[in-house]
Parts: sequence; structure tokens; C-alpha cells
Amino acid sequence: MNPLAKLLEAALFAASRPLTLEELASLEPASGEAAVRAALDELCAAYAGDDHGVELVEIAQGWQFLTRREYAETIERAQFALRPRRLSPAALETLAIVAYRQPVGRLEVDEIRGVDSGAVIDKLVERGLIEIVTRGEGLGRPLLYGTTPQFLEILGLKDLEELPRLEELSVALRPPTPAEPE
Amino acid sequence: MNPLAKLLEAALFAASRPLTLEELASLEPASGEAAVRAALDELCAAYAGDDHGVELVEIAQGWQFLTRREYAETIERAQFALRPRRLSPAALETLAIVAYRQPVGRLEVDEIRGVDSGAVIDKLVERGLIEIVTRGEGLGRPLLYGTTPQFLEILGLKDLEELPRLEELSVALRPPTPAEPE
Amino acid sequence: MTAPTAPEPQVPPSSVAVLQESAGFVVELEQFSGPLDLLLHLIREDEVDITDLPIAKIADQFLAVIHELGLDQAADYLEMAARLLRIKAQMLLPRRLGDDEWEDPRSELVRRLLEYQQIRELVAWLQRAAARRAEQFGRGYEQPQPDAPPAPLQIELNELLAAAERVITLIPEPMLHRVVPRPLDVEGATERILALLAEHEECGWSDVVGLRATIVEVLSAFIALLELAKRGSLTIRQPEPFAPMVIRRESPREVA
Repeated sequence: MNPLAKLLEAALFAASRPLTLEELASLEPASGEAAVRAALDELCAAYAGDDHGVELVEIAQGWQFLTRREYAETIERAQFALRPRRLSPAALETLAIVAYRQPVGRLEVDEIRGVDSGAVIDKLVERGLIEIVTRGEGLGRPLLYGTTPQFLEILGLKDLEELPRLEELSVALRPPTPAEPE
Repeated sequence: MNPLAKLLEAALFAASRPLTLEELASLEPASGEAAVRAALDELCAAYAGDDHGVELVEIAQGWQFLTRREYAETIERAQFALRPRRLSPAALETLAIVAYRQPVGRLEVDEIRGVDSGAVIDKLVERGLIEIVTRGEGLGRPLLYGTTPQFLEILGLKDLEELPRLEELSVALRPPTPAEPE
Repeated sequence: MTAPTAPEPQVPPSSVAVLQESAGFVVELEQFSGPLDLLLHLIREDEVDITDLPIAKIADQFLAVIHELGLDQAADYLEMAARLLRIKAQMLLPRRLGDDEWEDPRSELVRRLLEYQQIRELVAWLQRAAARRAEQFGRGYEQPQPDAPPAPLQIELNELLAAAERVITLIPEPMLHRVVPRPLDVEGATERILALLAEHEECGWSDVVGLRATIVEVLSAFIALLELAKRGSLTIRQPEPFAPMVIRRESPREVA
């Protein structure tokens, strides 16, 4: 490949979107559009045919490397394109409280965390990790939350019994007991 | 290229992070690891030499296509790609301590740095560069941290073995010896 | 909202950006990443031998810098200042000739400095590695297709347990909120110093702390001195290297 074609290959690979002819030409202004066109043709040809897993495609008035259709399903199934999502510390804390205190209401979560946890709870519900399991007694009969089967699945637990017992945590998460004198 | 190599090419192109041998092998479970290794070799060879703008690199216990160094400046100038955020000196200090002492607890990090490192540790966990790997013995069974594959990734290391040995550093950690006259 | 109302922590007014974190005070300062970093900086600047630290000189410079940068409210720096002063004092103690038992009071600090210096070298190495990695670009991150399945969610049991523990410490329940007061008696030390200065225009460090001061007493007295100096009630100076500190009453000025 000629040097310009190799530069275009690198730029097209690193870009997160299709690059227009104009953008590609701006990489090396001295080359001129005709040279860029020629280099693109060369690059296209190098990836055409049946010898690569990716191809250079003209798309959205620009150019982009895409995987060949025949591999789409296999790759999508593997979900490599995306990094596994992790929960934020706030979400984990809320999840921990729900797991150990279920069924538990929003006010109690707020109180333990010392911050408004409404948004975090909604997100956890949306992700299918917790759900409304019942309504509490008392004023307004608040919604009470518990963990879902998906929560167990993600953690690889058979059932809630498999969560470590509170006593095993260095400080137990348990209903408050009166302070002991030292 | 053989069909498996083309599939790997497509998957590695689509992923925005290194893929481990295990992950690559999971694409076609019937193939077996030996075949995957052979296909990787073929793919590596196809992109080695001077004929491409990208190369296949072994990194973070996996494989990733990366643009060749020579195009760094041009691509960066064009701003087609995002550069990773830089780490603060405090974050790097903490990372260095965790990398060398893992699994290591917060107190030990505090002591070596001479400052409270709780906030920095939390931030590094959030960025996925370190993670809780186990719990220590002793009072309160403290959480112990270690580095993640993403740590290797941002440093371009294959594995932790590639970190310099302490003996190679100009200041060796040793008991103070009397100063010699020069 | 039912957030527990805790009494406001008493933060002395200060010109420094001191952020209160859950774990204590953290000083956001770009120049130095901590007291050890500052010490190393001074040592490099003076080009002195780390293993034969001129402790009196370094201690004075350290005090001057944290004063100048307004770091004399930051616990980590204060603690180091107190440590330096203590070592300085220990170095001044007469020792018998041929005393084999004598242990260099600097050795622990020197060990920590060497260890920290090694970490700084690793930091430099890591920085170079990161810069080199940044010369290569990976595949640009693609927006996931709107109809694509969401990325797999990953939760580690360890993470969840760690979160549980973080949360436990937040439970507004007295038993779990054991606050250990710092046993410093800055007020007492302040009174003692003011009483001393009321009688004498000038006094020395040993007049303030006595001969057998504990670390806590030294720390308390030191903080009191800094505070009083800051208020302009007194001045602290050292006529020459290794000379004892001279504490001098300032002409009565209204305390702001």
C-alpha cells in the first residue's frame, strides 16, 4: 500500500464514525483530493474480495471500516463491542441495602445512605436488579423493594441464602441494637 | 487467510478493547484454542511488516488492533479519535503502590504515600483500574486491592511481569548505608 | 428528606482549599502530592544526602513552605512537621560517647523517604508507558445501536460486600459511630504559652513543652505555636542552624 493509503487505514480505524473525503484529505493537506481518492481506491481493493473479515464501506457520505455481514451474528452474540457495564458505587450501596434489608422502602434506604436514593432505585428497577415486592404498613403504605432473580443470576448465586451472612462482614449490617458500653 | 482468521479479524476490529484468547476462542467453540492461536499468528503476520496502518498487538493479556505509532501525531491533530484522560500524580502513585504490593490495603497505601488515599482509591476503582481482590487478615478484615486488565491496557503492557523490577530502579529500597565521600 | 443532622464539624477558618471527605481532610494541591513529596522536593533542591539528612535545615524549610502555602491546617502536613521537629529535638539530645544503643532518630523517616522515592520512580516509568501507549489508537468507540442488546452487566460479589460495608458505617446509629477524639490539647497548650509569654517576653521550645514531653504534648504545643504565630500573637525564629527555637511575644495587637 502507498503511504497515504496506510495513513487513511489508520485514521479510518481509529475514528468512531465515518470520515468524509474532506476530512480524510485534511490529514495531509499537501496530497490533494485526487491522491486521497486514489488511496481510498487502493485501500478498498486491499480489503475487497474474500480475504478479510472487514471491508471499507462508503456510508453516510463518508467511509468506514465495517465487519463483513457474515460475521455480524457471531460477533453480536459475543457482545465484544461493548465493555461490560459496572455499577456505580452508589448503585452498589443501594443494591446492598436492598439485598440485606428486603423488603425495604425508599425512605429507609435514604436514611441509611444519608442521601436521596430515588434516582438510583429507579435505575436499579430499570435494570431489573430490584423490583417492588409489596407495600409496607403505615403512612402512605410505601412501596417496598426486594432483589430479583436476575440479581442472583448476575452474582452467580443460587439463592439469597448464599449471600454471606451479616455476621461474616466485619461490621454486621443489621437492625440497630442499643449501644453497648465499653 | 483461513476462515477462522477472518472471523478473528472481524471481531478484533469491532471490539474497542483487547480480547483475550478465551474470548476469541468462544466465538467458535468447536475450533479449539490451538486453532485460534494458529489463526492469530496468521493474522499477526498479515498485519506485520510495513504494509498496513494498523497492527495486531498483544496487550493486557489479550489482543488488540492498534494504529501504528508513526501516525499518532497526524491522527491526533485531526481529532478523529479520543485520547484517554490523563491520570493525576496522586492517582499514579497509588496505582504504582497497588501494582507492586497487590493485594494491598488502604492503610498501607496511606502509609507509603504519607497522605489519606481513600478518595483516590475510590476513583481508581470507579475507573476500573484497580479492584477489590480479597480481604486481608487481621482487624476488620480490610479490603485488599489489585490491578485490573484495564490497568495493563492503558499502559500498553502484556502482563504485570513487564513492570520494571524494583532492583532495576536506580534507588533500591534498602536500609540506609553511610554516605561515602566523593 | 430524613438525612441525619450531624453537628457541623468545627473547621477552623482557613485560606486553604480543604475539602472535607468522609475519611478526613484532603488537601487538593497540585504542586505536591503529600508531605513526603514536599520533603523530597526540598532534599533535591538542597542537593543533600537523603541518608544523612540535615534535619534541622529541612525541618525549617518544611515549616516555611507549609506556612507559605497555607498548608498548616492540613493534618498530613502538620503531622510531618511535628515528626520533623521531634527528630530535630532528638538529634539535639546529648549522647554519651561510644553509646552503642543510640539509634539514629532519622532512620525511620529516611526509610520512608527512600521507599517513597522509589514509588516516584515507578510513577515516572508508568507515565512513560502510558504516553507510549497513547501513541497508538484503538478502534474508536462506537455508539451502540439503539436496538442492540445492552452490554452485559457485571457485578462482583466482593464489590457488593464492600458496598455493604461502606453503607454500614453510614447507618445513623451511635454504636457504629464511634468517634475517637484526637487526644490533642491545643487549647491547654495555647494557654500555657500565653501565660509564659505574659511573664517573659521571650522563651524557648523547652519552656513550652518541658523536658519529658510526650508526642501528643509536642504536637499540641506545636499546633498552638503555629496558630498563635498565625494570629500574630508571637513570632518563632531560629537564630542559626541547630539553635533552639526562640518564641517571642509580639507587641499586643488586636486579634482578628
